[in-house]
Amino acid sequence: SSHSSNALEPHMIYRYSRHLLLPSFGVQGQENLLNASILVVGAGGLGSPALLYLAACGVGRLGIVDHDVVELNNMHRQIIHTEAYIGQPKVKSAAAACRSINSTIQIVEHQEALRTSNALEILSQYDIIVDATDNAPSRYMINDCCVVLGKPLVSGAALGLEGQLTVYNYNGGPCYRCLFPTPPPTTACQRCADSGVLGVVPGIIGCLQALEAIKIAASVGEILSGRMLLFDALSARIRIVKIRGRSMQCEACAENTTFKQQQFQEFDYENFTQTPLSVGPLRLNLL
Amino acid sequence: SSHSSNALEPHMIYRYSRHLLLPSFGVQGQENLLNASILVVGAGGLGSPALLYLAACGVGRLGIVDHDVVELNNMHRQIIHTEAYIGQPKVKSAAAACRSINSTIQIVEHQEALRTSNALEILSQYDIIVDATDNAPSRYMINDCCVVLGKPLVSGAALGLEGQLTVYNYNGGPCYRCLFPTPPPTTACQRCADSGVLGVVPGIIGCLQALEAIKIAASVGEILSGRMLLFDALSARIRIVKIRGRSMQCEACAENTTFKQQQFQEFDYENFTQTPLSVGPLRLNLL
Amino acid sequence: MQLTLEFGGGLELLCDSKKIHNVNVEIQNGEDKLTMKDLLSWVRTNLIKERPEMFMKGDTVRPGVLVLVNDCDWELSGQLNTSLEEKDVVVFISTLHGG
Amino acid sequence: MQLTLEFGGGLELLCDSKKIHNVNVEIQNGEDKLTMKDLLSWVRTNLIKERPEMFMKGDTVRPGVLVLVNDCDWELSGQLNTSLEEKDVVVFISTLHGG
Ligand SMILES: [Zn+2]
Ligand SMILES: [Zn+2]
Repeated sequence: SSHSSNALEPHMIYRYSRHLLLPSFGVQGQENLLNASILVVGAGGLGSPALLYLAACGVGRLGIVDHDVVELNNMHRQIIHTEAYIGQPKVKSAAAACRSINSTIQIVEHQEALRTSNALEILSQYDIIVDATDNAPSRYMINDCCVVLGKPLVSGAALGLEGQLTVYNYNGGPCYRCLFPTPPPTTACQRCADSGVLGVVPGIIGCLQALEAIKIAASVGEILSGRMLLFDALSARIRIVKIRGRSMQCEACAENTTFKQQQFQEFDYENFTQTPLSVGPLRLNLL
Repeated sequence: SSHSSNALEPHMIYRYSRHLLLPSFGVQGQENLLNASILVVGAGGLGSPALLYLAACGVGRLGIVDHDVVELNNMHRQIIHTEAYIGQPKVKSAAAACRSINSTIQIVEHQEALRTSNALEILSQYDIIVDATDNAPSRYMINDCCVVLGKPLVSGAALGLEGQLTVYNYNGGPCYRCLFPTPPPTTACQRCADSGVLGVVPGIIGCLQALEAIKIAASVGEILSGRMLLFDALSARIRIVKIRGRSMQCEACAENTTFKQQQFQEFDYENFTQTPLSVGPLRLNLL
Repeated sequence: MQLTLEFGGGLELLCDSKKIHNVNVEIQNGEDKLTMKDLLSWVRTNLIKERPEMFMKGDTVRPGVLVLVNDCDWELSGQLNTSLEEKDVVVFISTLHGG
Repeated sequence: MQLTLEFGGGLELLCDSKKIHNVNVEIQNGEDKLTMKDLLSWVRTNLIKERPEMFMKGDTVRPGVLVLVNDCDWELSGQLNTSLEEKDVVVFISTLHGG
């Protein structure tokens, strides 16, 4: 990280007092947060609560990447955006919301689609990456970029009435490609726009993503690495399962891999997954 | 409920399209939500995300009870409030936030402390009650009022790095007093102001409260009744445990109980728990 | 052998939208144990009602499906060679990409 | 008898802030089983380092403490009379009131 260390000023002691009182978090945890930088990719269903809680808790520098604009059909789940921002860039809307709840941290707006051409430059400015995107090629691209740059990746997903969460590339743990070396068939990659999603489900997963990012940034607790949380909203059941470790055959993260910055920049994620990195809003074909 | 039925107007079809697409939710689930009324008691750490997601998802009438004002040391977790509202009533701030994300639902402000003298009148106006308070006497009082009125109660709590969640008085299931007939010693009832709380922990529990309230309102899924969710943020562990059913000895909900509206109004919850129902902000005694 | 099979992440749509299946799988004549390879073929025949290519590819699950035996990734227990025991819980879950 | 004991909701503060305790509890001479009543007295003697009144009241747990044996409320298994078995997991958790 490129920051200088922040000591706790009196207004910060007051703002973060409930954190400072926690024996297992305390002054050191809060100072670590204030000195940390976190990037959230996607200011949608997962990104909304993740960004709000990361801003509120006092992450020193919080980046937001998104190329989309706020639409009315986002509002059922993307609670960071207000109706007044419909038609405006999500990054602008989300940044304004974060600033309104915490004017003392730095918010960085990256109003562009994340691509192999800009990902290295953007991600390299942050300590921790939160994947709050909604499609398979972005998930592979963000994973590979995190592996190449050596950044922990807090990965969440939600669809329908289910959610999933884990932390990749953390402290020798597996990366996304260790688990999913081959992309799924495109017919298995449904988007919220196609299949629907109950709004509060990405809300829960996004909050859990913020928690894991906070724990990594503050250096507290046991990180959800090598484990995956599976959430079923309809039955109110949650499993936390043990997943494989780093794969010696992983094309991205194995020790002897030839996959470096240049290979990353030349990799065609859309062709690999047979899915475009970003899609315009679909027309509704309903009722 | 006293509402007339809402049919889905075109702007609602667009706004809630991601819900309508869900086979296990669909048009019926959304219409049920639009015809439901939910009261959230407490616009603090739990109430913040619960209110935002309940407003976003399209609950027809959403009530907020709170007597407090927004303070800077709330901001690390009470993400519904912006710095601009510091010093103003939480109800006013929360209502404005809910309206800004969904102008099409009815938001009702109850800017007062909930007491035995007003609880029956306020709670009776709603189908479902969400307990997002922060002290033992309120929890007993809200429980008893829900039992007397026959309302399901979605109960969440968070302190330090832990959270708890269950639904009381639902469909023959246990009430709060079935589990806790005798109040704990006051030394065991710590508040966030005394012991601290990691901001995102009530965030996660509050989202889960919104989910259970939505499931009850929409009549979908298996409700977390007779079960309790125990969340440990530091170790990223979640247990969902089986708890006792309704107690035949319960003073509040047993079939032959004499505890009715009049007994409720005369019950002294502060004396019962040896704890005041509401406390002013504590002075910080830190560092 | 009594097993609990669970399908999630959309895979339940391939078996009548039912997520939890309590099943009794017989060990085949001449075999002394039931492996995940046997179970996959049993599931393919007895539970998958449509689009089997969304569940399997070749003799294993399709890319993007996680298999968990008693809450543990089957990569850790020998994948197709994992031996199953009475009352084991096997979860098949498709990875999600939405947000 | 090998047991896993877990303390939560603040009760861990009574035993060195350690939440999970893997313990070996001997069945007393003359007894043929270990009950929750025996375990409580063992915990009181061996694990609780301070403020025992925050853990017990009389011969049971204090009001506001939930006891779970293998993720199930001990009210459903006979409370103090619950018999424990090898490798059981017993959770003691204090109810929270904060928000
Ligand atoms: Zn890898
Ligand atoms: Zn009761």
